[in-house]
Amino acid sequence: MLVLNLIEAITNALDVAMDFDKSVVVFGEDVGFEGGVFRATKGLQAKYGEDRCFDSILAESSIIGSGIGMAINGLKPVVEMQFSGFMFPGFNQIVTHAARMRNRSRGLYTVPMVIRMPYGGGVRALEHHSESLEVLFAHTPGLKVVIPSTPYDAKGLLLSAIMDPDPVIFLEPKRIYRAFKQEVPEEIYTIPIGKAKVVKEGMDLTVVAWGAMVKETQKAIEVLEKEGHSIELIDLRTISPIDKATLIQSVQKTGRFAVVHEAAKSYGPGAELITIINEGAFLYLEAPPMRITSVDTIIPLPKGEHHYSPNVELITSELRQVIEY
Amino acid sequence: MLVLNLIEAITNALDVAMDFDKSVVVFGEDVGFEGGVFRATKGLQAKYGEDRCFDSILAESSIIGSGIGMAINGLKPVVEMQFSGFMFPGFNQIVTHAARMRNRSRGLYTVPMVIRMPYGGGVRALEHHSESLEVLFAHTPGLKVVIPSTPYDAKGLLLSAIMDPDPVIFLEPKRIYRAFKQEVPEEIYTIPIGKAKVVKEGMDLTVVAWGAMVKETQKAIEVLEKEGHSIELIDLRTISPIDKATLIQSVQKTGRFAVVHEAAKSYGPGAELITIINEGAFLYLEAPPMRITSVDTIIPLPKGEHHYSPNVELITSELRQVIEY
Amino acid sequence: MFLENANPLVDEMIQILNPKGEVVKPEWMPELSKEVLLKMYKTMRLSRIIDEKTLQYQRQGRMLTYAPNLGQEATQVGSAAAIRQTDWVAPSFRELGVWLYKGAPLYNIFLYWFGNEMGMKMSEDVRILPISVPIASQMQHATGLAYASRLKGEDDVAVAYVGDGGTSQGDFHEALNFASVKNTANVFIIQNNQFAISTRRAIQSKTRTMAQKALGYSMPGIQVDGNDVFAMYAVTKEAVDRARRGEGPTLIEAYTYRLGAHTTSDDPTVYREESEVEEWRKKDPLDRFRIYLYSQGFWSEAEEEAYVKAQSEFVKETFESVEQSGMTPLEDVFDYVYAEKTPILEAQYQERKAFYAKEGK
Amino acid sequence: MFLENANPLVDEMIQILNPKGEVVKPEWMPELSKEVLLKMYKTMRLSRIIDEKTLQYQRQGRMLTYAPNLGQEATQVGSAAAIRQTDWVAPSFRELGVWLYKGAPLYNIFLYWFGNEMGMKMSEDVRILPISVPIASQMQHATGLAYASRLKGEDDVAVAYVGDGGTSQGDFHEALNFASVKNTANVFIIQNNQFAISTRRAIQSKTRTMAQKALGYSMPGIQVDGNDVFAMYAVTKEAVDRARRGEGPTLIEAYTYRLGAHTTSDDPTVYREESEVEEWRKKDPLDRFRIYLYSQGFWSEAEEEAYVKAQSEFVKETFESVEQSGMTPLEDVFDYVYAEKTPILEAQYQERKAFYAKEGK
Ligand SMILES: Cc1ncc(C[n+]2csc(CCOP(=O)(O)OP(=O)(O)O)c2C)c(N)n1
Ligand SMILES: Cc1ncc(C[n+]2csc(CCOP(=O)(O)OP(=O)(O)O)c2C)c(N)n1
Ligand SMILES: [Mg+2]
Ligand SMILES: [Mg+2]
Repeated sequence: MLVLNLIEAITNALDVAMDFDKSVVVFGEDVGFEGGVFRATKGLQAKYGEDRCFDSILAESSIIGSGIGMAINGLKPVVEMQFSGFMFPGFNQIVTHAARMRNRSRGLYTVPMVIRMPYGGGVRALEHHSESLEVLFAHTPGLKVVIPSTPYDAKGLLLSAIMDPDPVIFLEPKRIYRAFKQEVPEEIYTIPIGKAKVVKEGMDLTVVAWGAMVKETQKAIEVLEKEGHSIELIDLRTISPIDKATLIQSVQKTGRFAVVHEAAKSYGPGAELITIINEGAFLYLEAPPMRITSVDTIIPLPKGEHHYSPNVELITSELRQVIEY
Repeated sequence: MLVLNLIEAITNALDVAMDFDKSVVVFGEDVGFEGGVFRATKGLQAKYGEDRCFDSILAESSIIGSGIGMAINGLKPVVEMQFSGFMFPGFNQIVTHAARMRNRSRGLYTVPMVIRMPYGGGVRALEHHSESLEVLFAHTPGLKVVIPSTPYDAKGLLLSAIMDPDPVIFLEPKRIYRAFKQEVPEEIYTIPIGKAKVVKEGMDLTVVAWGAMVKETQKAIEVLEKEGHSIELIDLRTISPIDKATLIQSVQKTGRFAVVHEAAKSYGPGAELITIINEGAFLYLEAPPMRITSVDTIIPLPKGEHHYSPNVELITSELRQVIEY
Repeated sequence: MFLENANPLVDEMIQILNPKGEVVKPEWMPELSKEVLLKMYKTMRLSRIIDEKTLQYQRQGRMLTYAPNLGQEATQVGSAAAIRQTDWVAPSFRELGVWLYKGAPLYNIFLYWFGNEMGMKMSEDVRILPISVPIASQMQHATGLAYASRLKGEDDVAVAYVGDGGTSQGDFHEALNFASVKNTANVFIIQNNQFAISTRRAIQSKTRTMAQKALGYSMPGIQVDGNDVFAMYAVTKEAVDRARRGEGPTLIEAYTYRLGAHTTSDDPTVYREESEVEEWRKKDPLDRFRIYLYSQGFWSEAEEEAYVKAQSEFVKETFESVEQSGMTPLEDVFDYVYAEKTPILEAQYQERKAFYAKEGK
Repeated sequence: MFLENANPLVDEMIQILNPKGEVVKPEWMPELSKEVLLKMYKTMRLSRIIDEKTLQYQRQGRMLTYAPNLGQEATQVGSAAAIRQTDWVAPSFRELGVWLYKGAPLYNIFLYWFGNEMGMKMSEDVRILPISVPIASQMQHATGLAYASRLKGEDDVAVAYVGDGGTSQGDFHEALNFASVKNTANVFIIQNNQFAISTRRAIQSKTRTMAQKALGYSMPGIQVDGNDVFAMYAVTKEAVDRARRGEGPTLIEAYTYRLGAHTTSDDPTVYREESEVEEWRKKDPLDRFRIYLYSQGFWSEAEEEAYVKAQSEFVKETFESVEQSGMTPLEDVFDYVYAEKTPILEAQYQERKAFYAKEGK
């Protein structure tokens, strides 16, 4: 067993994947020689050579677009967007090609490719370094969207993503890249895409979160459980396709639902989950489902960032309202 | 009074705006000499000159990006994306700049710009010509998103958009560009952005639609009203910011809610509306709110397109379920 | 021969066969067997027949949108003949000649334009990516295709086609730069047909040639008479061989003209004079090739007549069978979004199916 | 003088003042008053002090991310001095010298890097767009700024800065093409500081110069010693004047070196040798300018010392007052998304406010 933090678990997943499968190639801005600005690809160029791990030109559309060509021609590209806020120049390639090549060619050509992006706030960064854009991908048919919240899950999910026959958007909560360590097996293992994880069971309320919000939500739940409430926490892990069954079963048991996310509120991911609950467990609902989210503003620079996304106090206060409704 | 179809109403709005305000400039691919592939800008170059109405280079990022510069420097660009499915190369400029310049400069520089795009399906077109991408814009703080469903509204809303101090995404339901004519005043008038329209009142069910779905929904409602049901139809008109008040009031009256849209279902616009109803009228709900939408597939080419988006029969059948719940 | 010292800032465009069907540069004339010459000519002729027929079907209301290639046959077939069967092609949407030459069944091509994705599913051996509508985006795929070939130890070249309009897109720039930096086995062919829908070539770029854009990537760039099938063949062949030897990418500008409409939904009379089109008809790529073949005794009027007749019949029959092919079944819409339907897609599929059943459809 | 016959494929880069502080091309020496020369020098010197101080603050944990300009002062100030106050600048994020020269208050600049958007709100007269982080995207804005100026009958020029890394983006290509086609009054300045974070210049492009990319747009392109403030001034001046006269855009490559880290969060020792940096320190733009000024009797060691002392104090005080500026108030987060808060934003604002009130914050 290794003991790794989340970013180390990702490096390790890339390492074992490159070792196991010669068709895996890894590239992106600063990904080669220096090993990426977060060091996710550290050591890979030295170990696997410049052909399989390299610095791309500074052009996201080229990174994704050339990756699509490689994937069609037998490679498994795992590319990095330096920050998710910089994926926009490559968005055309993601939506109009990566997501559609299989359908367009009726299965003749496919794009087994992973697009890794650090995402989310909380790191006191410059503009465009804190985006939570999961909806843009999750609303696009043809893509899968995965977000791990622990080192163990990060490795298992990334390996699943690499083995997946379709393009996977792999969003990494950079705020918790180095937040904590966990035992992680040395060898290859996978965690299925499309399966949520019940982090803890509970009877009075179902709360769904993912990425960095899982830990915040856990802390809020601890406060509330001390007050005598029993709360079920689900780590969604896969944003698309959603594990409907797990969510609905949970709400059928608890009768109450809340979702916590960093993305903007309006037309955000929480709306989809609440709608799914409406569709699958309406008669079980004892209180209006609630979303605890960032506000619909531009993500503030560091001196204002604390106003933006949910923190433990806000989550606690809001969850209490659902429980006490 | 003029009697115009929707596309003519748009041409007319552009004409009166250019006539009234010398700072309005209109450009995009094929927009100048030929007047656009849908002829939305027909005659404007001849009337206002090549400087104010011109063919852009074939580059959406340039169209939006240069438009941003023009807007900052005192012009009011009204640019065209030939089809909404081709806006992706310009999406970076929309999200990272148009939507943010005001906030980034704390009001020093602003982007009063309109980005017009024909959107939606039903015209038996090639790939990428039928997209409904309203969520991608509506989930982006800093943008307004408007969709007219009648010639009268098209002119009034477009003029509002042109006068708006912020960037407006103006999505035109191309399927009904020439579907019907309506009386349209010759002069300048505006319809406020952010206000939904109650197309017809009713007591048993609230249905929200926009764009080309309004007419389809109307037809479904006619069928159901003949069966004795009383249905309220709301044309949302502005996708962002949403007119929450009108929606909630209506559902507080009817107790039932459905939304009809062309966009893909998962993480689609319907989810936001249903969530708003949950937040504002939960206790009034007598049935689970329903969304009647396209499926989560790639939009099929013409021979399969009928499987994709809601039609009158499907809407009728689904609405009946909400009523009879 | 052409590429080493090419200077697209000043060079005349490469021409071997002039509009009268005369070989004006015998020293450049590629060595092509009669068999290959006839395959090239027949493909061009077939392409022309298809374009004429589809126009007719369109007028009869039997056709959806279709992008004719009229006038660009030499650009397409001349270049296609210079690439190996295992070489990759990343096309735009106006490359009928390339598809046909590389062995795509006409049935599939028609099926696609008829609005059925199944048309793009053909033998892997054709090695052409599906039609790519987002302008210039396919060029990026070509770089990745070539990169992968090299990594796998294969010497396949990847050829991308793009229009004159497409040169304005950022993807054009990025793909050329990637290929240059990574020295990938790519050939980029600009079909400069003078128009992007209604927008003239001069509006896309102020440069003398489109080929000179290669200078921004230290890559050979060359302008070729795109209506001259031999020039297109010879230059593409040199570029492809060069790429295959690992000597890097090339940018070729094929100078040609779109004689037809942009697509069947376009009316070119709105933006250009018939007289301009007339001038270009005199440079028809097909006419000059046929004159040459006649002059060599490789082809005769009788053969021409018989071929046109037979192929017209073939095109007609193929189109009619596509017309009979019916609508896309519901499952096709759901089956290819992912390798396996997600539970949500499965549920949506079942819902639609149940709805059809209820409605008796 | 420089631009008409410039050939970036072969020309040596333009240099007037060599690293020893000698004027090697007196015939090119721009005529600049002592006053202007001193303004230029002082701005460069101040920029250097700021970079040194911020490094210190960063080590003390008092600074967030900041992008130092160390080594690039001549590129920035030389070009900025050549543009008129009413001319527009579309910057990237590493143009401190330009901001200072055009009159941006240091307080604002610090406030911005300190994580408060309010820093970017300054007098309109500065005429610099806010810092633009998405690489190369700002170049597109410059084209629109210039287009609008002309339409309004104004003769302001718009200058855009971009990095060597930025030349790889599609936006770089599109902006140059727009400017070329529309003949807008633009000057594009590539700050080629040899790195895009850890990625070397050679990885971005195989071309001999970055300036030669201009050939793809039939626009003058020229490589300049970016550590030579006079060369930067003279070439930029010619380009700006030319643009102002309506003769079109220019691409300038300033050949320089980033002596410092990419940003305060970057550790350049991971990807480059100290010896390489040492070599470039010998070409320091500030040293050679100072030697020149001394030699002309325009500036003395005593003046230097006094200036550095006073400005160090000024920088310190300014930074400390920024440190006192506190957090961004809640309303600022909501007030600038739109001209007027939407009802949804108003409600969200009230909710957050109520929450703070409840929590006693
Ligand atoms: C990104 C994008 N923008 C716009 C369009 C719409 N469109 C289709 S073809 C075309 C013109 C293409 O011109 P060119 O590249 O010269 O190719 P040609 O049609 O002449 O073969 C345009 C603008 C598109 N397909 N993709
Ligand atoms: C679209 C985009 N992709 C990635 C980044 C992350 N990033 C910030 S600076 C930088 C390198 C820029 O290099 P260069 O253009 O040479 O400018 P320099 O930093 O040298 O001034 C990168 C990749 C970004 N800001 N924007
Ligand atoms: Mg063309
Ligand atoms: Mg650089």
